[in-house]
Amino acid sequence: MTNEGRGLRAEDVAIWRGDRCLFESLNFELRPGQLALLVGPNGAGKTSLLRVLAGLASPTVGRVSWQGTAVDALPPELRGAIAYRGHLDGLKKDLTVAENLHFFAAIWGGTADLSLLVELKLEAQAHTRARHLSAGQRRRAALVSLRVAASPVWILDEPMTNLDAEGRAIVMRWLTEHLASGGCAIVATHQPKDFERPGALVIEL
Amino acid sequence: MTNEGRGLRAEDVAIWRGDRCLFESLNFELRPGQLALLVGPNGAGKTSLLRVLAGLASPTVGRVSWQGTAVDALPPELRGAIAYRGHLDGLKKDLTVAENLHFFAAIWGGTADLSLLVELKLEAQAHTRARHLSAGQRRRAALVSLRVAASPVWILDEPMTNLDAEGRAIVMRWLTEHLASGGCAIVATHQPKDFERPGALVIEL
Amino acid sequence: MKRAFFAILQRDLQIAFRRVSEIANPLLFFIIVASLFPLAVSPDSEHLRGIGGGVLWVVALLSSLLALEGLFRADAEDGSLEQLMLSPVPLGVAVLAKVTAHWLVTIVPLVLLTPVLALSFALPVGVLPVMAFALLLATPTLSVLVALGAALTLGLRRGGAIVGLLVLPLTAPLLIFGTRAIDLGVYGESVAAPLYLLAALAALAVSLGPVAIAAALRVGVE
Amino acid sequence: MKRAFFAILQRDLQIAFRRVSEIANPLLFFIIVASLFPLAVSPDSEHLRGIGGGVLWVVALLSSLLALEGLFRADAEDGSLEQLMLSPVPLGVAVLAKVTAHWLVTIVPLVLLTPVLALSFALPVGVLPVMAFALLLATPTLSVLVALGAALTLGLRRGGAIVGLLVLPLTAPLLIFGTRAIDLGVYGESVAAPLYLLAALAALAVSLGPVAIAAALRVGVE
Amino acid sequence: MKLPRWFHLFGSPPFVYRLAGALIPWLGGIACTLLIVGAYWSLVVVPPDAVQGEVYRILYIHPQTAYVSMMAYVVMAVTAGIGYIWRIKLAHAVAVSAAPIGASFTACALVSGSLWGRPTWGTYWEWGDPRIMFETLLLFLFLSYLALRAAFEDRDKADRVSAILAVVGVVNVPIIHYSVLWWNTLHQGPTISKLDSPSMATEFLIPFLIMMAGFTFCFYWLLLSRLRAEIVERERDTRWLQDALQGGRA
Ligand code: HEM
Ligand SMILES: Nc1ncnc2c1ncn2[C@@H]1O[C@H](COP(=O)(O)OP(=O)(O)OP(=O)(O)O)[C@@H](O)[C@H]1O
Ligand SMILES: Nc1ncnc2c1ncn2[C@@H]1O[C@H](COP(=O)(O)OP(=O)(O)OP(=O)(O)O)[C@@H](O)[C@H]1O
Ligand SMILES: [Mg+2]
Ligand SMILES: [Mg+2]
Repeated sequence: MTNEGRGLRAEDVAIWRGDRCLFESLNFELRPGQLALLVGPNGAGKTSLLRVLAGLASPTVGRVSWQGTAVDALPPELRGAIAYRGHLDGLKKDLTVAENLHFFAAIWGGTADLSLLVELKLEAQAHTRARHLSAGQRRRAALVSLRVAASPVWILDEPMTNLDAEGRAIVMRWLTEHLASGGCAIVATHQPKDFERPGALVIEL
Repeated sequence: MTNEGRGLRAEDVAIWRGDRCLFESLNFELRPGQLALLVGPNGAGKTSLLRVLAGLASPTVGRVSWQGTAVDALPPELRGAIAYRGHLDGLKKDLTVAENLHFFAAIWGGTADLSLLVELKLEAQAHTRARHLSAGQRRRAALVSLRVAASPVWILDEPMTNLDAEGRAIVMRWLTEHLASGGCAIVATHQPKDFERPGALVIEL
Repeated sequence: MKRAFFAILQRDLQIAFRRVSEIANPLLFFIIVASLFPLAVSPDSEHLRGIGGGVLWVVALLSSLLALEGLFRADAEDGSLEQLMLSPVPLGVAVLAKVTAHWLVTIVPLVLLTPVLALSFALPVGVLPVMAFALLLATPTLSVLVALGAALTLGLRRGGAIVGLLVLPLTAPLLIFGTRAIDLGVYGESVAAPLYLLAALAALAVSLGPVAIAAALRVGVE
Repeated sequence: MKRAFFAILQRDLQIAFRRVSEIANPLLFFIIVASLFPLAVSPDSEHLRGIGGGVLWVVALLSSLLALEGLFRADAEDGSLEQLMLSPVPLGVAVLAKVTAHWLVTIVPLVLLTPVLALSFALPVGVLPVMAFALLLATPTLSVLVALGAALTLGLRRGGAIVGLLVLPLTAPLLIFGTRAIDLGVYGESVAAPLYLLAALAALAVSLGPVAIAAALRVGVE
Repeated sequence: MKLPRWFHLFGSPPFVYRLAGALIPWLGGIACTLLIVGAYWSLVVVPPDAVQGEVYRILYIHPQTAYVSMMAYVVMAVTAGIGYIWRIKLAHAVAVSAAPIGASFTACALVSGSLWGRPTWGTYWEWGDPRIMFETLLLFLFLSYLALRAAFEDRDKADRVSAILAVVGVVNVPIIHYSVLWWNTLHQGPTISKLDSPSMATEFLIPFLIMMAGFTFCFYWLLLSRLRAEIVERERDTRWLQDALQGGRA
């Protein structure tokens, strides 16, 4: 049991919103290299759970930890271990794609690798303001931060939204590489088929 | 040729953004009861075209007309003939779902039929602010306006975004009813399979 | 159309009341300014009386401008503006409703607070009705101008500064005639001339403004 | 951490310069107010001299408050605030960078414009350094207070008014000491005492403020 | 609405470009002649005024520039309005060309009026005077029209948005003109405009009118010159323009 508590671990988590309990007694642990799919109807609480897992919100009951420490109080050496891509892009609309990329790099301490834009087919848009991108291009640009940050935990909320077939393939490729290199990921989706993979944990809300 | 020019008609439409031509010489006509699927990779110009069709923007070249009159200068008796659901919800986040519904009804001159919320499984959220809805619930609430408005032309931009299987089924049901009752619709999507239907026009950008 | 007008008016008021700060901030600002000036300036009442009118107008102008950026931007960003454009409601009517809401939210509280101002600036009580009246006449024009500025610059990300450049000079006549009315009132003279003028400008602004604003919005959302 | 601080600072400044209105609006207000008061008030210079200090402070307060609502809201609504929270950068540092940017954008132009003010209020030229100095000392505190208000409002949708109530009275001491410094300067007396006080408040605000603001933000984004 | 054929002709850049090219020398010649003759007449021929002495000679600059500034605004607003309604790019080009010229004339009127105000009213500037205020507003309208345009990256959008501003601002023109009648002001009432019973001696009136005509021609001369430049700017990628420019050089 040496690995116990080494991954992303939810213990007895419950979330209430308004007067309703979205779910309770949720327990799971995500080990390095493991993928979890979070499924459930609209309003089931997937986004709420993911935000709790990322440490952006606290669970009503229970505890979420990464490598044994609570995610909302990570010590300095673990900060940045969790990358979260939610319904929002996190791009500054008034900055160009390249400027946004440089900003991510400065914040996450990486280097701004412009070849990422080529991979995402955004090189022609590098100097376009994020405001002028198409919906799918904006989602692609937001994905860049996952690569820049290189965090071991990926928390993705409907990452395929607005992406075309090629964009979805890129997400799958990056996800596979991430898992192969020992990262773990939890992905909320309404189309679990997109992510089919042997050994994936499926969490139903 | 009595029906000529009776539907939604694009003649020789071209759209330029920045210094790039997204597409040109686009010609089609959408007749009552017909469905058109608009497909193409991210950034191809689907959203731009739909906004032009709705009369929210002008094409760089060409002309779009509904029943023979330009869509951006519809006479009073034709105003409201076109319903558009784009990437944005059009909900006021600080109002509740029911308040938003009542507002749509007042604007479109219909009645606020609360049973629509039941159909969309939003009855429990009727008195929740739109701000607190989940992403999918917000998309559902936005769909309500299609039913309230009862416009003959529906222009939908990736309507399945964020919806669960049940939500997607509702969209398909409403769309089928709309077409059956003589309406026409053009839908941009990255998953044309969702909308497969005999006789649908497919427009590729 | 009447139904739509009131629906939009009601919606905007509801939203303003939900985010109380939108209403409360201008008010608090007003109170602070009104109570600060007599502190900052020598509290000799003859002196204060002379500046009361000026302070009132500057504050009215500033509180209208406070909401300027947001007037159509929120609607543009959440997509409700484009829905409004496609709806059967004439856009000019919708604009009029929105401007009316903005006016009710920013100006009416100011009018109600004029007695506070009068108190702190040692103005004669008799001038209060003139003050209230001048405000009520001048501010519709102000709101329309602010809305026009907001609409003209909706499509713009780079040069919003022009809002100020556009709107502020246009407001100068209002301020000058408004101040004059109050000054005349303070010294007990006839205030009819500047008030007629303000009324004429208001009629002009309210009748033509919404059409121009609607046209600017159509270009702005493209 | 230094890199992150400057990256955030640079980003916020870039955005402010892209939407020039954010910079230009406070400036235009300032110019309008400064040129309007002498119009509205009797243009007798003895009279004007007395209110110059007050006007300066009210405008400084206002231009800071103008940006209040937007300071964190834009970042919260586009999701970049939550990204910042998850990044390795301590949130306090990020807050300090954002507040610094806000300060640079709203206050520095004001300081540069003080000569204009001095001109229109017939202030002695000798008082300009005092004015600039007092502004530079008092405004960091003001910016921190405003940022705290903005952070608190972020969580409270309903209780935004309370924030105004909290923050505005806290600014009163600044205004009073600031005005006093300028008044003393105008009449050629020693201005050290109020300036020391302002400096002490600034030190306190800049050291403790960001931590409190960061805590408020964490609650706000939940 | 069905538009007459000539309307379309005036909407065609090549036609207007050539027409302007043909008119410019004539307008320039007439304007220069009138201004030179008028200047000589008004500065040398007519005697000094009984009351004001030499200062009154501003009479031959100030009303003319003020009048042209208002005319320039009307030209700008009308062409911008036509451009907006019928989507004629060339009309917008005329409006853009008129703006800086109008702004300059407005500035001249303000400066000359202000210089004249010192000896006659005892002050350079009086905020309370409606005519002064609204004429200043006219200057701001020209400037904000230009600033608003400059803020848009997309010329088409700039054209349409700024046209709205130009049209809205036109209400200012009658206000300027009638302000002296509507309020008692420092400013002179209409002197020349009531031609049936002019309150000015013929001796002074003739150079006054010559200068008026001179400045008017001068405005249209500048307008067409700028318009040609504007057309070149807008149509630089088109065949006809390249041919025209080549032809001119050959
Ligand atoms: C800054 C100060 C001034 C401004 C902004 C100004 C503005 C104007 C304007 C806009 C007009 C044209 C009115 C129209 O055509 O409807 C005008 C005309 C005129 N101005 Fe001034 N003016 C100023 C000062 C003066 C002064 C000091 C005098 C002389 C005492 C003066 C004498 C005239 C005369 C005689 C006319 C021609 C009036 C007519 O024939 O209708 N102006 N001015
Ligand atoms: N303040 C509140 N009052 C009442 N209900 C709330 C409040 N905040 C959130 N909720 C409810 O909590 C749920 C939040 O769900 P969440 O966003 O986590 O759903 P989700 O599973 O991500 O759904 P989707 O698939 O639509 O994205 C929704 O049902 C929402 O209505
Ligand atoms: N101002 C601009 N400058 C440069 N390019 C622009 C500008 N505005 C829009 N574009 C480009 O125009 C295209 C707009 O595409 P649009 O939003 O119509 O795409 P879409 O087909 O809807 O894509 P998606 O599937 O991602 O929603 C994008 O490629 C975008 O980069
Ligand atoms: Mg969700
Ligand atoms: Mg799109």
